[in-house]
Order: sequence, then structure tokens, then C-alpha cells
Amino acid sequence: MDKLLDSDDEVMLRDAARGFLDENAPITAFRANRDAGRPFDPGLWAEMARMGWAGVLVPEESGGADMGHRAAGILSEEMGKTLAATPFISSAVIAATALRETGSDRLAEISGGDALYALAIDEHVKHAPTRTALEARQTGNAFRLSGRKCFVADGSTANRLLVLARTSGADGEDQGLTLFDIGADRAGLSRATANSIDARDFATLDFDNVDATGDDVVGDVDNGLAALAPALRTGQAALAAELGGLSSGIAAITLGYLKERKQFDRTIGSFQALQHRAAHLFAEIEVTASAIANAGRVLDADPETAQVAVSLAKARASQTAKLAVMEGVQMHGGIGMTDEYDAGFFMKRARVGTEWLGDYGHHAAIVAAARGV
Amino acid sequence: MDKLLDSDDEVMLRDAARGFLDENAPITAFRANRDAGRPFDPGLWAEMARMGWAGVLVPEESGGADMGHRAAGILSEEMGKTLAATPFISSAVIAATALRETGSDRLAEISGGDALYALAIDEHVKHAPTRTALEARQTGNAFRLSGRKCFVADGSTANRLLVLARTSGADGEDQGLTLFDIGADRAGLSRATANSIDARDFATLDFDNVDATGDDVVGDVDNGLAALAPALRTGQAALAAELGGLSSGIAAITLGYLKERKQFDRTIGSFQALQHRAAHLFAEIEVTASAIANAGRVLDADPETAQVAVSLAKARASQTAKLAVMEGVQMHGGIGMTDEYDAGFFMKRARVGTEWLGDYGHHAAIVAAARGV
Amino acid sequence: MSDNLESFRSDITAWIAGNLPSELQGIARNEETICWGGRNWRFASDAQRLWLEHCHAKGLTCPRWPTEYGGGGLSRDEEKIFREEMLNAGAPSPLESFGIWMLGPALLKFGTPEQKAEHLPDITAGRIRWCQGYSEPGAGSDLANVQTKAEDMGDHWRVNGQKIWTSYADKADKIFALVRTDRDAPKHLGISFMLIDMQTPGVSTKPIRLISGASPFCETFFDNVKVPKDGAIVGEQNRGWDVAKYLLTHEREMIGGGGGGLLSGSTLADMIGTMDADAAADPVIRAEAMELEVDAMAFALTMERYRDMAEAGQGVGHASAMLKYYGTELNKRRHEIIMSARGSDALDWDAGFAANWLRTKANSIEGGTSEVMLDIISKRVLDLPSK
Amino acid sequence: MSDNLESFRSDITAWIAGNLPSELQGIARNEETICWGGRNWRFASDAQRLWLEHCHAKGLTCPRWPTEYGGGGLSRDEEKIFREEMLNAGAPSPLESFGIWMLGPALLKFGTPEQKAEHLPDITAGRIRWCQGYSEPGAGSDLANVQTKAEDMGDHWRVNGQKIWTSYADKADKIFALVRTDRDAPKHLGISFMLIDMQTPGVSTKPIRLISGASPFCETFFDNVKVPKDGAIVGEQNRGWDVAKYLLTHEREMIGGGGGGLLSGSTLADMIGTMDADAAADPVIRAEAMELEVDAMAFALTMERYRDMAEAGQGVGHASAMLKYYGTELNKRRHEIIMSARGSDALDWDAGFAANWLRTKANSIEGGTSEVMLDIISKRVLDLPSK
Repeated sequence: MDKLLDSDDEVMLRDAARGFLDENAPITAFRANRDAGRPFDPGLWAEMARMGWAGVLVPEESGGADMGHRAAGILSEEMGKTLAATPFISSAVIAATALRETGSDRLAEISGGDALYALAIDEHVKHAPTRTALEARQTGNAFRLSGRKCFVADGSTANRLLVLARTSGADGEDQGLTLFDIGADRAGLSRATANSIDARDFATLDFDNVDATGDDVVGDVDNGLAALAPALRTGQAALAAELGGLSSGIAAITLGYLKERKQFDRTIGSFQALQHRAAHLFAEIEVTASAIANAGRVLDADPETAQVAVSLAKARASQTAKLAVMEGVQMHGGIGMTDEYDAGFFMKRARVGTEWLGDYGHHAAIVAAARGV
Repeated sequence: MDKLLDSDDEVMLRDAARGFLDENAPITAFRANRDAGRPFDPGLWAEMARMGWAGVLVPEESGGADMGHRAAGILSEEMGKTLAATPFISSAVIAATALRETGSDRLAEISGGDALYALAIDEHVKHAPTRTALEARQTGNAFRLSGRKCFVADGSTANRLLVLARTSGADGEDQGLTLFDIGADRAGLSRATANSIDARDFATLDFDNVDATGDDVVGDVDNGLAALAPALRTGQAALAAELGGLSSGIAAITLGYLKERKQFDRTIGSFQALQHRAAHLFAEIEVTASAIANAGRVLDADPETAQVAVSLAKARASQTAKLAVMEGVQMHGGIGMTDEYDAGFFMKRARVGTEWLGDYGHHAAIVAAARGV
Repeated sequence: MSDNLESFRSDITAWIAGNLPSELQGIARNEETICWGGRNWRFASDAQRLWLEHCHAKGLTCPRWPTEYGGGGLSRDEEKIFREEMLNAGAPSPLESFGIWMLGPALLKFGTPEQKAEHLPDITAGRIRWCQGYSEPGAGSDLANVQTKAEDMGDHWRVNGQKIWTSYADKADKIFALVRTDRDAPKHLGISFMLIDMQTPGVSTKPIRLISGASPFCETFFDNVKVPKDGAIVGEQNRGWDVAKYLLTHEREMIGGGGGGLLSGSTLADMIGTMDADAAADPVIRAEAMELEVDAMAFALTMERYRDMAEAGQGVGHASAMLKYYGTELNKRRHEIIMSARGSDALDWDAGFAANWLRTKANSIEGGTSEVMLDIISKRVLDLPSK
Repeated sequence: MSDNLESFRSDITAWIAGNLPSELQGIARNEETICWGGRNWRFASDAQRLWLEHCHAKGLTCPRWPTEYGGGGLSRDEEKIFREEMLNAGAPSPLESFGIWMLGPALLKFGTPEQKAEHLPDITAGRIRWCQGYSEPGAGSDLANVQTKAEDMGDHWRVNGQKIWTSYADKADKIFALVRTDRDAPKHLGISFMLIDMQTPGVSTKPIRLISGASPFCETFFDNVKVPKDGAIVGEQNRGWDVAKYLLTHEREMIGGGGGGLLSGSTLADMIGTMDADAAADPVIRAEAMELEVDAMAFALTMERYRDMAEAGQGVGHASAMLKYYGTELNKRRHEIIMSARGSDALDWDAGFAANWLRTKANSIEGGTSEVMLDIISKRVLDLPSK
């Protein structure tokens, strides 16, 4: 397996990404999107697609750059640092991985940045794929989908949907689930955009007898989790990387503040109690960075066995992001509480990122089970 | 209900207890007992009995001082500060409460300091009264006890035993338990003293057809938990108080060290990171002290409803003691790790006190259930 | 319990039952339902107005203040019974204000008879709404770093400068502010505690938008503001720091205990509501919730114990910093758990959880940061050395 | 993986299978089974002696040291494979010592050719057992506060003073110690890194009993000890602090990673064994165990990442303080959980859990306290200001 270091190619990719994002998607751009009520900037996404980011996991024969999961993680990490809001994880990571198995024609649209996917999976307040009740009634080659999906990231802006539906079995069972790939314009589908704290797009989707056919099925009927699992894993790993970048981002801003701000006639960064907390945060960020790099490495080398490595990264990244944003706001004092300052943006995105695709407890339980706890 | 303050009488009791313990049972006395392999000093206990401590919960008509649970807590707290090892909780608190209901003749022996009781209750590594399998086979008015009890505090030195045994029902059930009060010299009983980390007495007791009669039953046959519950509660409250005192004791020693010890040409107590940790420990100790005082107050006012207050105190005291001893050892550095220094004694007793009569999770679950969690 | 207190309890229970408008019973406490009073106050309902009038007539807006100023003259035990019965009856607080919480206690301790007579009745009646002007931009936790200056112009003070974190300054009628009246004195001297009408020319405010989306605080600007000297300063001139310190201690106890309805007995279960099965089964959420409830109950008892100590004349002093520290950190933990237990539901502003959660992050900053509280404990309570 | 490495793996696997005495296979690592070597070493068994001889003959007691000193001359990748296959084969370490961990690396970096030739072969063969003399009573974390003095007597140094926390000094043959050779120089200068034979007249030791009951450390006294000058000092005279700092960094990485068999893949479940039903059902124990396993796995990966970085020539430098800090705090948490999961069973010394638990409390003190590590990170890595 590769070392837990960025390779030369990866260093170049990271440097290029950082340079591009600092120029084209700094935090001020996120603020402008937020103020305009725009979950992401389509022009920026088109630019990223031109650079190959949308096709980072798409095979070259479908027009992709096929750079692998560690590369996807690096892009996600860098986007996390500046809070760049894009459909990257939903489309370029999750959908690309799900459709790659079947060699779907949509892959080219993904790498071109034109297909904007959303994954409609959860029906409860916690990530739980098996707790799917949304029904897909089958008649021959035809299906009719009815039910509700909540917390669908990019659900309002997507033009295509991956939908996990129940074709047999009961709510809570692993089997009997089927994954559909449908257009977001089908009759019977209505979408309600949430007023999300991170100013991005998530939505509740209502399916009222939405028609689908066997051609829309990804993988096998009744075995949808098998088709979805690799995609979910890559999404979780990329999200962990985003949270890792987010943690580094707010920590860097906070360190800068500690070195500048004076109080009681001293630089506040000279107070030992704050120094020790900053040092502890550094330690947590470093340890999490290892788990994130490892998840990408294992996904590239042996994706079928990667769930524990991915869950480790997502669990650690969620916990570290929570610490980083809490320390960030507290160490800034009053100014950290103002909307004018950026710290709050990190805090709100961290909360959303923690819940999406499984929270700390969800992923820690997977890790612990693998270790016999 | 009384205020959460020591009354004038309680202040006097505390001052007297502290004066007595500082003179007669300082930590050096504990060390001497430990070095001599003696779990407690019978002479000291006789002295305490003369002062009314052994009869703190015994009615005056049985020769007791009948000072109440808050008073018992104050004595226990002060003993905790100097690590005074005595049969106080087993005999003067638990046994006295259990036997008080039935007006047993043994109460006078308890208050005289002559009856040394031990409570034989647990059979597993965690406190769980209902998980009693030790069997008491009944024939008419006769019982034969067979089975094993572990972690019996004061089990080797006691001359009498309170034994919870199963007269009907299955392991794990609330009902079908019976409490016996028997001499520790009965045939068929063997006792193995553990090599306890706190240098006190706990033992494993094996019962091989030990005879008992209906006269030995405390309370009603098959309803032993009802007889035991008030006694367990008072024991838990007194143990919480001991742990509270222990926390204050090690914190005071640690603060003294922080004010004296110099390193890098400064008093180490001037380092802000240590100051903040010491201040946090102070806060935890103060908050725990409130829960301990409250448990005594509620036990005195309305013992039947006191379980939540008692569990709150035991949970908090266990957690605070853990923090206090860890900070105590760490802040002392190398010297805190040596047997020559006292910090380790506090750490080891805290661990035993945490497990005995229910650990943090056991009591926190009771509190949380009362709050709907 | 004495007979007097028992009869007080039955009287007050009957009085509440007879006076509380039924539509206010059990109403939730939030920005829409709190009654702040003041010159421009618009009552949310006739019921709200009536309830304030009834309570004020009986002195119950400020139960322990002297009756001559519109207070209730109750003892501490009576006040406790009153609050318990208000809770039992599901009665909302008739009036809340910084006048009640902060300025009133300061005037009762430091004010002249004339100042008390002028201001306290307006506070108990809810006629004047006050705000607090302590913090300044750039000073942060270093509250004594006051740059707003008041120059002695003979019959008036001329005030220039800027305050920040003035709660609801845009809605307040008057402000009590720390101003520097002697620029040559050491930092903690030369400060005075001054009362200024917000309608005076030269006073202006600008709301600060917070990360929670709300704007409860303002920046407040003083541009050549003329303040008539008579009655302008509370306590001695140049000794305003004494008044401020007294109030900070007072505020700490309040903030430490106030957050999140702890004292009203709210449990996490109340606040979380029906829990998703997966959230309920998560040992991490469960363990954190258990620990929170344990600590919250013990903290509530600590508030009670400290009140008992204060009442018994056992000085609490700097240890009140502990209440502020512990209570606010507890409240932050509480809302982290609530967010986690409500999962994705809580990520929508409209669900209401998130604004509360983000609001708690200021708890450990306002009124003295947790770091300042820990400094106070270590230096003033534990007497740890400075070198 | 290159073909060379694959063939190395099959060779080493076969070699282990052919040389490991069967009675050592899968033996637990503890005080009774570790082979420390030295002049007075008494092997626990013939098998232990044989295994040391076989490994030493193949250079595998110090796999990466040069072959001329009895090392194996392996590359980093080869060493990793060797360790993996040792683990797979259930083979114990043939030899452990402070010579291997500490002095050897110091000599390889700072030693003269003569010093290397004199000492390294004795270390790889297990003929000489070394101990470390850094700390002094009263100095604590302030390691540069060296009072033990070495006076220049022409052909020899005369050493007087006292060391503390010298691991197994009562069983060691020689000591590498920090001594002050220039009393007029600033604190960090004037220190030399000196090699002293423990059999020299005037050297004495006294074991220190720890809270765990064990006595792995000693006080070591130097009373007019004559140390011949030739080859006595490693590195430059008066620049011993450079050698010490280098070794401290080295030790930090070792202690951070070593504790509790983390790298050998031990899980909490392995260490706790069969769990009582009530302990297993406790959400608090369960949540703590889950969090520990998550952090332990991520930390093991961090050790790997830092090794990869060092190997790639990306300086790790002061960030190694993070490994020491995190690894030792993690190990303390681990043993708290084990104690809690084993409940009353663990409270008996004879069960063995308690001594391990108490031992871990020293992890965050020895080799630089956690507080010192956090200071290093904040000042040297994060570049936070000192005022």
C-alpha cells in the first residue's frame, strides 16, 4: 500500500487546488453566495469541471480524470478549508462511484459538470439506509415510487437523483432495497428546500407515484445496498476530508488571531492556558489527518475492505471539527459570535457535515465493532 | 427541607471530627496500617465508637447517637480526607440502617463498636443486587445457603454478615431475594481475603450449606430488596461523602504542592495552564459537594424518595474523585508516582470507592432515568 | 416550614389563579412572549399588559425590592415560594429587564435616595427599559480598558466614544455605562458608572448580527453627548469600577444559573422531545445525555447551596465565578447534545434548535469569558501565585 | 511491493520458523519474559538464550544498525517486514535495552569511530546493559537544571551528584548521564553527555518503590567517582544538551507509540477479555471504549504517517512532542477503561490489571511531561508568542 504521504502528483494537485480556491472560492465567495441565497456558484463548478475535478473519479473513457480517492480527498480537504460550496461530493464522488460499476452514460455528464446528482437516502433524522420505507411498487418492468426522503443534500438543485427505495421486505431490513437513477423532473416528485444553517442546499423530497423502469435501476433489484455501499463509502471519505480541511481552516484563522490580538497588555496567544488548548487541537487535527489520508489510500488499494478505514476517518473528522469550531469561536471571544466574522460559518458547516452520511456514533460503532467492542 | 449548609451542630461535629482525625488518623496512620498489612486499626474504631460515630444512625434507646444521615456524611467526608480506614460504612451506616427497621438487638453492639458487619451482596464484577444466584434452600423455618459472594468489603474482618440470598425466582429477578443476618463463624462459610489495591479488607465468601433460620431473616422472606434498599442507599450516600472528602484531600495536597514547587525558576502554580486545571477541579469539587450535602438532607427528610439524590451524589463523587486523583498525580510529576508520597493512596482508594456499591454508570443511569433519558 | 410561609403559599397561589389571564398559562418563553417594557413597548397582547399591571400592583415584578419603589418586600423564602407557585401555575414572568437584573441592584446598593426614587419605580412598573454599556471594541475581556470619555464641562459631562455588546440598545430608553472621567488615573480608577438617556442627541446604535441570525446586541456610539451632571453618576465619581465589579459578580450568578431553563426543571428529554430510534440507541449520545443530566442536577443544587450560603451571610465572593463558568459550559454541552439528538431536523433554521444552540456559544464569552472566570478562581479563590 | 522485498519476506519467514524455539512462540511480553541482557543477566530459559544468539548472529537484535557492529543493515521497508513476520510468528523480541533504544542512536549520530567500535557490539550482543541518567531530584521537567558535576582532574573526571528515575540502574552495567562540566556557562551549555561504568567505586543505587508496587526506577548516587577521560564524553564537551535533545525526541516517539501494545494490534477487547454483562450494557463504558478504539486506530496511523514523513526526509522535528503527548494520554484512558470494565476483579493486585493501570500514570510524566510537550508544540510548532 502507498505511504501515508502525498505523492509528488498529489502535492502538485493540492498546491494547484489551493491556489485556485484561494483565488476563486475564498470564504468571501461563500459569504456572497450565502447573502444571495445561492447554495453554490454554477460558474465556479463549470470551472472546476474544466479542471477535471468533476471527473476525478470518472474513467478516462468517459471523459474523466480518474485520479482516485486520495486525490478526491485532497480536493475535498482544500475545499473544506475555504468552505467552497459545490456539488462535488454528491455528483463527482457519490454518483460517479455508484454509476461507474454499471458503466452508465451519465458518467460523461458528471465529468462534464452537467449532471448534478443528489442522493435521496435517509427518511429519519439520523443516517440509516436500512430504515427505508419509501416504496417502489413493481409491475413487470415498471416501478412506482411513493414516500418521503429528508436531508437530501443538493436535493433542490440537482437535475438527477439516486433514490434508495424498498421493493420488498420491511423497514429496517438490509435486503429488498433498490437503487434508482432518475431525472429530477419526473411527474409526482415535489421538492421542498430547507432553510439550512450552512446556507447550502438540502431538501425534503416527496414521491407521489413517480414512475420508473428497470432501465433506471442501478445494480440489481432488491440488492440496492450492494450498489450503493461503495458510493456511500467514497462519499463518507470525501466528507471526512472536507471536515478535516474545515478544521485546519478554522484552526489557522484562530492561530492567526491568537498571534495578533492583544488584551491585558499581552498577545493572547502568550497565555499558557490558550497555548495548551491550541496545542491539543493541533494534536487532534494531526491524528485525524492520518485517518483521512489512510481512508483514501485504502479506498484506492482495496475498496471492498475500506469501510472501517472510512468510518474511522468520518468519526475522527466529525469529532475534531466539533472541537476546532468550538475552540475557534471561544478563542475569538465576542467577535467570533458575529455574523461579520467567518468563524460561525465553519461552526455551522461542521454541524451539517457531522450529521450527513452518518454521525460520530454511527461510524464509531462500525470501528468499534471491527475491534470487538 | 433543611438548607444545603452545615447547621451549627454540623459545623461543630465537622470541626471535632477533623481535629480528632488529624491527630489520630492522619495519612501516616493509614500508611502504617498498610505497611503492617492491617486493614484498619481496632483501637481507633473503639475510640470512634466511644465518640458516638459507630452509633451515628442507631436510635438512642439502643445506645446510639442518632445524628442522622447528613451527620454520617460529614463523618465519612472527613474520614475520606485523611484516608482513615474504618468499618464505618459497613457497620455504622449500612448494617445499622438495615437492622433499625426491625429493632434488632444487634444495634447496641453496632453502636458499641463490637459488631463488625459486612454486606455480602455482589456476585459479579459490577454491583447488581438482582443478579443474585446464591441460593438459600428453605425447609420449614430452616435455610441452607450455598454460593459465592465477591468484593465483600470488610468481609474478612467482620464478625457478622448481611447476606442477600435467593429463596425463589431466577438470577436477575427483583423478587425472591431474602436478606440474612448471620454470624461470620457459621460452619460451611469460608473467606478468602483479596490483596486489595487500597490496602483495606475485601474478600470472597464461599457458602457451602451454611445453616440459617427464620430468626436470621431481616425483613420478609422473598422481599429482601425492600429490607436492603434503605441500607444500600445510606451506604451509597456515605461512600459518596467519603469520595468527596478524598477529592478535597488530594486537591488540598496538590494545591499546596503547586504553591511550593519551583521549576524553570518559577512556582509551578503560576503556570496558567495548571491554574485553569486547578480551577476546573475546584469547580467540580464544589458541584459534587452540593450533591453530597443534598443526599444527606433528602435521606434525613424523606428516605423513601432519596434514591435519585443518593445516586446523583455517588455518580458525581465517583467522577470527581477520578479527576482529582489523576490531576493530583500528574501535577506532582515524578514524586506523585512514588510509594513514598501519598498521592497514590488516594488514587487507589478512589478506584475502589468508585466500584463499591455501584459505579458511575450504574448511578448515572438511575439519575438519567428519573430525568426521562 | 413555618405557618406563615404556608399561609403565604396559599395566598399567593390563590392570587395567581385569580389574576393570571388564561391565555398566558403555560406559554413558552421566547422572544415573542417576553415582556421587556419601556417607553415604546408594544404589548404582545392585552393579556400581557394586564398581567404586568396586576403583578406590578402587588409588587411582584421585583418581589424582594422595597415596597416604596413598587417592589414586593418579600423575604427570600417568600420569593422562592412565589417563584415555585408561578412555575406550578404555568405563569410567565410579567416583566424582564436589565433594570431589574442589573441597574436596580446597583442603585439599591450604591444609589442616592434621589436616584432610587427617580429610577426604581420606573423599573418595577416597566416604564423605562435600560441597557448596559460596559464593553468596548478592542477591549474584549479587559473590561477596565475603558476608552469612552466623559469630560467635565461644568454643568454637564461631554461623552464621546463607543460601546459594543449593548443588549437591545436599539430598543432601550436609557443606558448605564462605564465612562472614563479621569484620564490620568490608573486603569481601574478614573472610571465612573454613568446613567444616560438614549434619546440625548449624539447617541446612536447599530445592531450586530450574530451567527445565530439574531441581533440582540448593538454597537452604541456617543458623539459629543451632553449629560446633565445632576444624578448622572452612581456611586463615587472615578470609582465606577467598584459598581461594575459588584454587578459583574451579580451577572455571573445570573448567567451561570439562567441558561436553558435549568432552574425551571427542564430536562433534556423535555428539550429534545421524541427521539429518533437510532439516536436513542447510540451509546455516545446516551452517555453524553446521562452525564449532562447528572451534572445539571448537581449544578442546580450548587446554585441553591450558594444562595443558602449567601443568605446565611457566608460570603461567596469570587467563588461566584465558578457558577458562571460551570453553568455556561454546561449549557453549551446541553445544546450540543440536543443538536445531535435531533439530527438532521435541527439543521434547518426553521426548526428553532440551531439558533438556540448557536446562542449558547456566547454564554461562555459574555459577562466574563470562561478563561477569565478560571483566572479569577485560581488567583482569588485558590490563591495560586502569579510567578 | 518490489520483488526484492517479497523474497526478503519469504526468507525471513523461513528463518524465523527455523530458529524460533517453539516454547517461546506466543509467549506474553512481561517482566518475566523480556530479555534485557548484560553482565549479570540470567536467562529465563535456554530457549531465551538460544533465541538471542540466533538473532544476534543474523544482526536482528538491531536490524537497521550497520553490520560491522552486529546490526542487520536492513532498510526501513525490510525492517517493517521483519517486525510484521515476527508478529505473525508470535516471536518475542530477542533483546530489549536502553542501549538499543537510546545510547545506540546517540552513538551512531554523535559518537567517534572508537566509541562506536567499543560500545555498539556489546549492545547488539546483549553483553552490556545500559541505563539513562538524566533527571535529578528537584529538577523535574526542567531537565537542563543539571547539578551533578564533573570536575576536570587532568586524566579523569571527578563526578559528584545524584540522579533520579534511572530505569533499572540497580541491574545496569553502565550509565549514560548528563553532567555539568562548566559551572559558569548558561544553563543549557556546560552540560556533557558522559558514559560511566556502574562498577566504578563511588557509584551506588537505591530502588524507588512506585505506587504500582514495582520498583523499575532507582536513585543513583555519585560520590567522588573517577571517570577516565578517554572516550568518556559523547559529542562535544559542554554540548551534551544537543545529544540529550536528540535522544529526547527519539524517546518521545518511542514512548508515544509503545504503550500498551498498541502497535502490535491489541484491541481493548483483547485486553479486557470476557466482559461482565452489566459492564457491557453500560452506555458510559461502551461510549468510552468506542471513542478509545477510534482514537487508538487513528493514532497508530499517525505513528505510521510520521515514520513515512521522517523516511521521506520531511522533518518531523518538534511535532514528535505531539506523538509523546497523544500516545501517553491515550494509554492512560485505555487503562482507565480496562479497570472500569473489569470492575471489582481488577481491584485485587493479584489480577494484574491494577499495576498496569498505575504504571500508565507515569507515561505522561517520564520522558517529558504532557505539559512540557504542549509547551513545545505551542512554542516550536505553532509559533505562539511568549508575551
